[in-house]
Amino acid sequence: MDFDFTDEQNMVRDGISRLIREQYDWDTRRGVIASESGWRPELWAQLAELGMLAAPFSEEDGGFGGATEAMIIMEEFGKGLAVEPFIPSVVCAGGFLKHGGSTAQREEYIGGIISGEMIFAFAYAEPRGRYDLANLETTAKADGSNYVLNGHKAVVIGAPWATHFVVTARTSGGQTDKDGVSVFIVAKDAQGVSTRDYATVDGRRASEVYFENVKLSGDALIGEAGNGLPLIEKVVDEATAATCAEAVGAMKVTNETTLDYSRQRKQFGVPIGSFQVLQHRMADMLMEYEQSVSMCYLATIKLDEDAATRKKNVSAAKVRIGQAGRFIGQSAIQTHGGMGMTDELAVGSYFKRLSIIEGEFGSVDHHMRRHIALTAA
Amino acid sequence: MDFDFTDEQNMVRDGISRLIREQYDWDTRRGVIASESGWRPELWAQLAELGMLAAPFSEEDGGFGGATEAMIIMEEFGKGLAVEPFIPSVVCAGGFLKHGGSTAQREEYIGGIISGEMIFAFAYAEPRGRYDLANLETTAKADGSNYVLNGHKAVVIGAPWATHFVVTARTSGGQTDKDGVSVFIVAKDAQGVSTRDYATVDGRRASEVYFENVKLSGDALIGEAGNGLPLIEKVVDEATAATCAEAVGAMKVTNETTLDYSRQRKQFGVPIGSFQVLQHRMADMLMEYEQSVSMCYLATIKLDEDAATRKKNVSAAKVRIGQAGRFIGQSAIQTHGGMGMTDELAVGSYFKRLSIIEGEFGSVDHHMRRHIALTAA
Amino acid sequence: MNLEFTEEEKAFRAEVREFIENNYPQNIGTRGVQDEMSREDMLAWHKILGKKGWSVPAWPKEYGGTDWTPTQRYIWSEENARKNTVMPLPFGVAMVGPVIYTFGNEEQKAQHLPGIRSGDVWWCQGYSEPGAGSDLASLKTSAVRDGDDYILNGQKTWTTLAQHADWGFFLCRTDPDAPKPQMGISFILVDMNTPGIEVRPIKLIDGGYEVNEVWLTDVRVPATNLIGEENKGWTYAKFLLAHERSGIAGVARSKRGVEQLKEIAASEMLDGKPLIEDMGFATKISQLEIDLSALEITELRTLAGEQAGKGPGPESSLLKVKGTEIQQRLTELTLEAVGYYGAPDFRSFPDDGSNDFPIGPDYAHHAAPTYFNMRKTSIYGGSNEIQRNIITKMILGL
Amino acid sequence: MNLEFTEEEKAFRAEVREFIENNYPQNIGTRGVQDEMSREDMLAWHKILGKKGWSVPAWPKEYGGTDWTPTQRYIWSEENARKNTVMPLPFGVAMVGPVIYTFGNEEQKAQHLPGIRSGDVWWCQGYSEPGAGSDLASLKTSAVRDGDDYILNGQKTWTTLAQHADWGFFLCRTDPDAPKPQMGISFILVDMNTPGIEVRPIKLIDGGYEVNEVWLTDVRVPATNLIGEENKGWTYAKFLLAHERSGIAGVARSKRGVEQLKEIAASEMLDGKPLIEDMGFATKISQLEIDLSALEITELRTLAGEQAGKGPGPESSLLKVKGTEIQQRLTELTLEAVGYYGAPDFRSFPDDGSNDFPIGPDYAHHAAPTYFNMRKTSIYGGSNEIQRNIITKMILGL
Repeated sequence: MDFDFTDEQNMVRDGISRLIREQYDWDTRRGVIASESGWRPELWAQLAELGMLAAPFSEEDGGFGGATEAMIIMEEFGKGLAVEPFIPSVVCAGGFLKHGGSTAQREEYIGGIISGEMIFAFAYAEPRGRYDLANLETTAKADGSNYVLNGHKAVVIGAPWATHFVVTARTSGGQTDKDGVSVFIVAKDAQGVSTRDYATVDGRRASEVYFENVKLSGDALIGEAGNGLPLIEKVVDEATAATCAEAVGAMKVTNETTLDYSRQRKQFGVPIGSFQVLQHRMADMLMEYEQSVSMCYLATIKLDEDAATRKKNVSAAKVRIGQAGRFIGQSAIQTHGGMGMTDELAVGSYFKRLSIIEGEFGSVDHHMRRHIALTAA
Repeated sequence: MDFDFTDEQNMVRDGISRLIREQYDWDTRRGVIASESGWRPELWAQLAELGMLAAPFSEEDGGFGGATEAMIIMEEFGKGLAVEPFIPSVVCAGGFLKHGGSTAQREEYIGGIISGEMIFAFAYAEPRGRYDLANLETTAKADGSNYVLNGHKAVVIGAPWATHFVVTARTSGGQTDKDGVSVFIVAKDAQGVSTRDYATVDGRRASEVYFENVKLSGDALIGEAGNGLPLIEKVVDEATAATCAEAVGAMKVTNETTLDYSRQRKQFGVPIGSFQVLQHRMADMLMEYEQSVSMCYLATIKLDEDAATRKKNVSAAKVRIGQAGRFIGQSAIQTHGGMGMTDELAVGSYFKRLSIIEGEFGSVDHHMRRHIALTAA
Repeated sequence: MNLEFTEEEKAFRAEVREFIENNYPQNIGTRGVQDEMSREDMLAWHKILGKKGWSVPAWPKEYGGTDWTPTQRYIWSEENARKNTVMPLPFGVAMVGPVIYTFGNEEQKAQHLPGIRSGDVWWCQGYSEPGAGSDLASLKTSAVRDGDDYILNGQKTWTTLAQHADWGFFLCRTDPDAPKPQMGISFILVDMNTPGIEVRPIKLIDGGYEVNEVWLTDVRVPATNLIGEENKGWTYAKFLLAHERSGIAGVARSKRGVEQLKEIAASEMLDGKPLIEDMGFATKISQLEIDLSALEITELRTLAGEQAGKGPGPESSLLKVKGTEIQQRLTELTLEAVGYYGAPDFRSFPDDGSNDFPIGPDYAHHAAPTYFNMRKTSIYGGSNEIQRNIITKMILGL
Repeated sequence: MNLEFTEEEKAFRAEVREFIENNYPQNIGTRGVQDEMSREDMLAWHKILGKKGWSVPAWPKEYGGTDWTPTQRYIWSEENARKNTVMPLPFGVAMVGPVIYTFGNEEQKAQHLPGIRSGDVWWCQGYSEPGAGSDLASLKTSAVRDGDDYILNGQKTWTTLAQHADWGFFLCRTDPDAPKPQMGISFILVDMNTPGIEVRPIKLIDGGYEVNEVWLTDVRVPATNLIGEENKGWTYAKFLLAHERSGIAGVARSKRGVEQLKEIAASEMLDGKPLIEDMGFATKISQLEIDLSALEITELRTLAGEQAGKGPGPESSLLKVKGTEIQQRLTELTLEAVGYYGAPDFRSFPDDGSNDFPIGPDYAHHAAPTYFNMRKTSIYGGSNEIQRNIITKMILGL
């Protein structure tokens, strides 16, 4: 039993940390998210160059790590609120290819992901599906050995920057059946794909993605037709754990910022940090953070165990981190007072990102229900 | 719209308040609850003499008031943690007679309740029934115009002091049917009635009550056979509102005690009340109290409206007051520190009473469920 | 003890309901994100009420008030909340107005009260300064007497909607040597078109520009704009803060908010059933309704006490704290209810004239910005920490 | 990073599990309400462990410790919690023992350590005084040197289970003129049979007598009972307090507690189904399990850091605060689960030898007293407010 990282993992952390510190400071980020494109393709290229986009892949796929590396990278992303699509492209699409891709698919796509030339977005949520991964109105109808894809995917994060999508669709069964779900790779420039792009309130970019009679060859199918749900659940759990790590990174900086502010900011002639009520709130923020770190580790460590253990621990982490993120974000704003409400200070952006993370890959309530289902006597 | 009390109501409050202040001080109460009998029959006689046991009855029944008077009296009971059975005898049994009793029954029993010569306990809860008033294993089988009563009633408050019981029993239908529930008056000395008496953790007395082939005449039935549930619900709502008032009285004293203690008790050379964290907790205690007063008023005012309105507001009050009572009780102990843990100070007894009130006539969860059922769109 | 409204009060409710029904302008919609509304839209209802004589109900009759009882004023706010009307902003009606008719001279009353009543003049509040926050008395903006004028220099901040303002009321330091920070402050009315005033909008975390910095550089203001006595401004400011808190519980608006939340939760689906039927979410809504019930009765008790002439206790702080907690909770639950569609930023939606492909339901668009924006409510108007300090001071007396 | 136990650790777990299975005395039951257990029952397991050499695992090997790693000690506490054993009380094993072997002289070690190990000598802690509470350094009990003795006078309180104690360790003021309250305090061992000591049990709100007042009147104690240097007692006391907090999270016991709660919630019925199937109650249990998971990993991280030689940070305060919150929450939910049968006071049950008519299920009898009793956990050992002060001091550094 240990919580140490390998030398290689520490190098990953140092590399990302330096990159974000040096090239992704607060003003830079503000400029980036206000820019036309909304992200930093050149940073993505640097990440690729440093090998970071290969980190969660096994050696045979051209990488050198796994979930722990993804955790480390996303924790650093969270500290800098980097908006680049590591989770959609590397964790999600990479995860589908790792766990479900054929040799041909892995050869065709993993290299592109690692080199940064291909960027994937993960089109799974639907306007009326909430957090139910099997509740799909998007259909892929078999047409010989090919498929025809129709549907509308909601709030596809990173879609404006993507070259490809991983798309979940129903190949058989009723709208919420567990069976009949399949996973496809779709090129963004395929005939019949259209998007409406927008920014998100936490500084990222996303799209509504529409598929209208998009023709897919049988090669586009990842894994087994109609049996995609277990694979989707596994990948989404990995993405959820990575999102937890991002939250943990964001909480760390939020707490530090709040401590700093409360030391410097004076009211009634003394630093506001000398008021006991604010002190205890900051002690609570620290405790929430430490519990979140623990749950993030736990979820990451359990990702490769059996599905029930994995789901239980990922849901436990998402519940706890969702609650902690809300408490920390709100407390940070409150402690910053009026200044916390302005776009000028970084703390507001951390609060906003934590607020949106709370609902990503399932809300606290969603994961609580899943936890209950898995632990009821 | 007003929240004023009539002159007569103010006189009731003054009378009870003086009686409890003068004759029910802390040391007296401690002696009373440790005594063989566990209560003060002589106080009961005084209450009767002052007309207080008549307060919730209408003039035609020999009284002069209603639910507001019961609220006032129980609020004062709560301030002194008086253990005497006002709710079981006057509010519950009185309520059944008022709302469901025949002229003969009212004549036979209400005078006895008002004079204090008859004391009722309300035997409704059962070992496996939780808070469901219709979940009854106790049966009353019709035998011509008579009934034969069998069953076991749980935690019957005030039973050791009672001369009579009001008993709920099933006269037809399945164990949890809404129909088939009936209400009876049973003399404690009737053949086949036995009890196991004990104290409760909050200083009262109660019994497990067993009925073994107890023969009841048709006159023992209150209201209509098999249609007793609406009457029971109404009376239990009145008792719940009165219990809310008791809680409000107990909270008031708990808060005052805590404020006093925090002014006097010094640590690190200053009164502990000068620590901001304790100050804000006491501000929260005040706010919880004020919200509880409001909900107690609201529930009491709505008791005579239609059943849905009455239930919704009584449940809302019990939820809010249950939550407030827990917060106030726990906060008071915490603020008192080690001294709060001792039987020596009164605050522990207030905390214990508030803890038990939380589950009386339905827990927070129970009333939340009822509130949801009544307000769902 | 009763909660019934009298026949007169019921008739009054019917009257105002009918008036709102018949006169509320259809085209201005409802108050959404303030900086997205035009000045005209924000003033439209105010002007109509001004003509009707209902724009300043709480004022004394002689200054154009209505003589309504507190209960009537409560009914009035309930009926407006029902229709989600854009009510007159408080800066003139509830803040500087009462200061002017209480402490101002006849000329000031004649000059300013009519414009406040009619809605023709937009007021803003120059109180807060950078770095002061809850410690209002530490303000630094100076007003130096120069002949018949004051020369104002300094910086104000959090000045709500000053971008539209015609006039502002400013707290300025007129005696820098006063022994206590509360002394030596004066209350001065300022024409916002005076040279030397620069209004710089502040971008808030919801993406909007609701508040401003106001920079004052050698702003020359006639000394006749001083309210009351020089160096007594703190007295008037405290008077105003007490006025500001009335109605801050926002019960009527929150009731409307709960209804809207329930509508959303009835539309959103979870496992094939409306979200509102999920016991977890239903419990949160019930808790909110119960808390709001408690707050409503507490406000009514406070109103009744006021009507009976009882002085204010810690109730106003309680109403502020609990009222804002409920308002914030409402926005939390709304954001939870809308799920993934809480994330899209409506300010960035493609302006391609296409309504065929909506980006989530309309009710989702403001969920996140409103959640973000409403964090302010526990900060402004005396932060909730300050309110708890006030309560403790009253009940503990240490 | 991994949570796997090594093969050695797994073997160790098997060994201790088997030992407990084979050696834990059947007749003493489980730790319920402490003052209802006999001295013999409370010491039984301690004595068995003493013979096995496992009674003081955390001590250095030379004093009879086991040389177990922190992970092994964690496994040890987990296995004991599984069987709900009555573990050795901390006063000798975890408190005065480490003080004696760290600061005591050879005679003191020889005299006291064997009895602590074997469980033959029962120790109590004379720290707190009436009116001092969390402000421990303000203590007044005096020890005045008189020839080869100290004469002790004063009053201690909250002395846990002193009614059974053979020896006590007392903090006494030896220099009343010391410039700071922390100075001038000495750490003295006292034979509880010395004339002048009176132990008066304090009745607590749960109805039991777990703690005592200890009155000291001209108690003559040999000066050789002084630990370390005179007037340096505060140093030893602080050392002890740091030791006291280890294991205070109580994770293993709380895990067992959650299992018991789930058993109760599976027995209790709500609307014809087990209470545990109610989404509301199930949510509370899941929340508790999740919080306990987080606490467990945080404790394991702390252990791992300790094993790697990292100094203690705010973790020990965190473990105390969160551990006690969970312990208290467990008792709240248990009381909720048992419904009406939380009210009967088991101490008053008629002693009529009748088991035919039980007063509710057995598991309900201790629900309320345990709930009441456990309120102490956020008060003692440095109240949770004090712990938050400590955390802030560390992270804020103001």
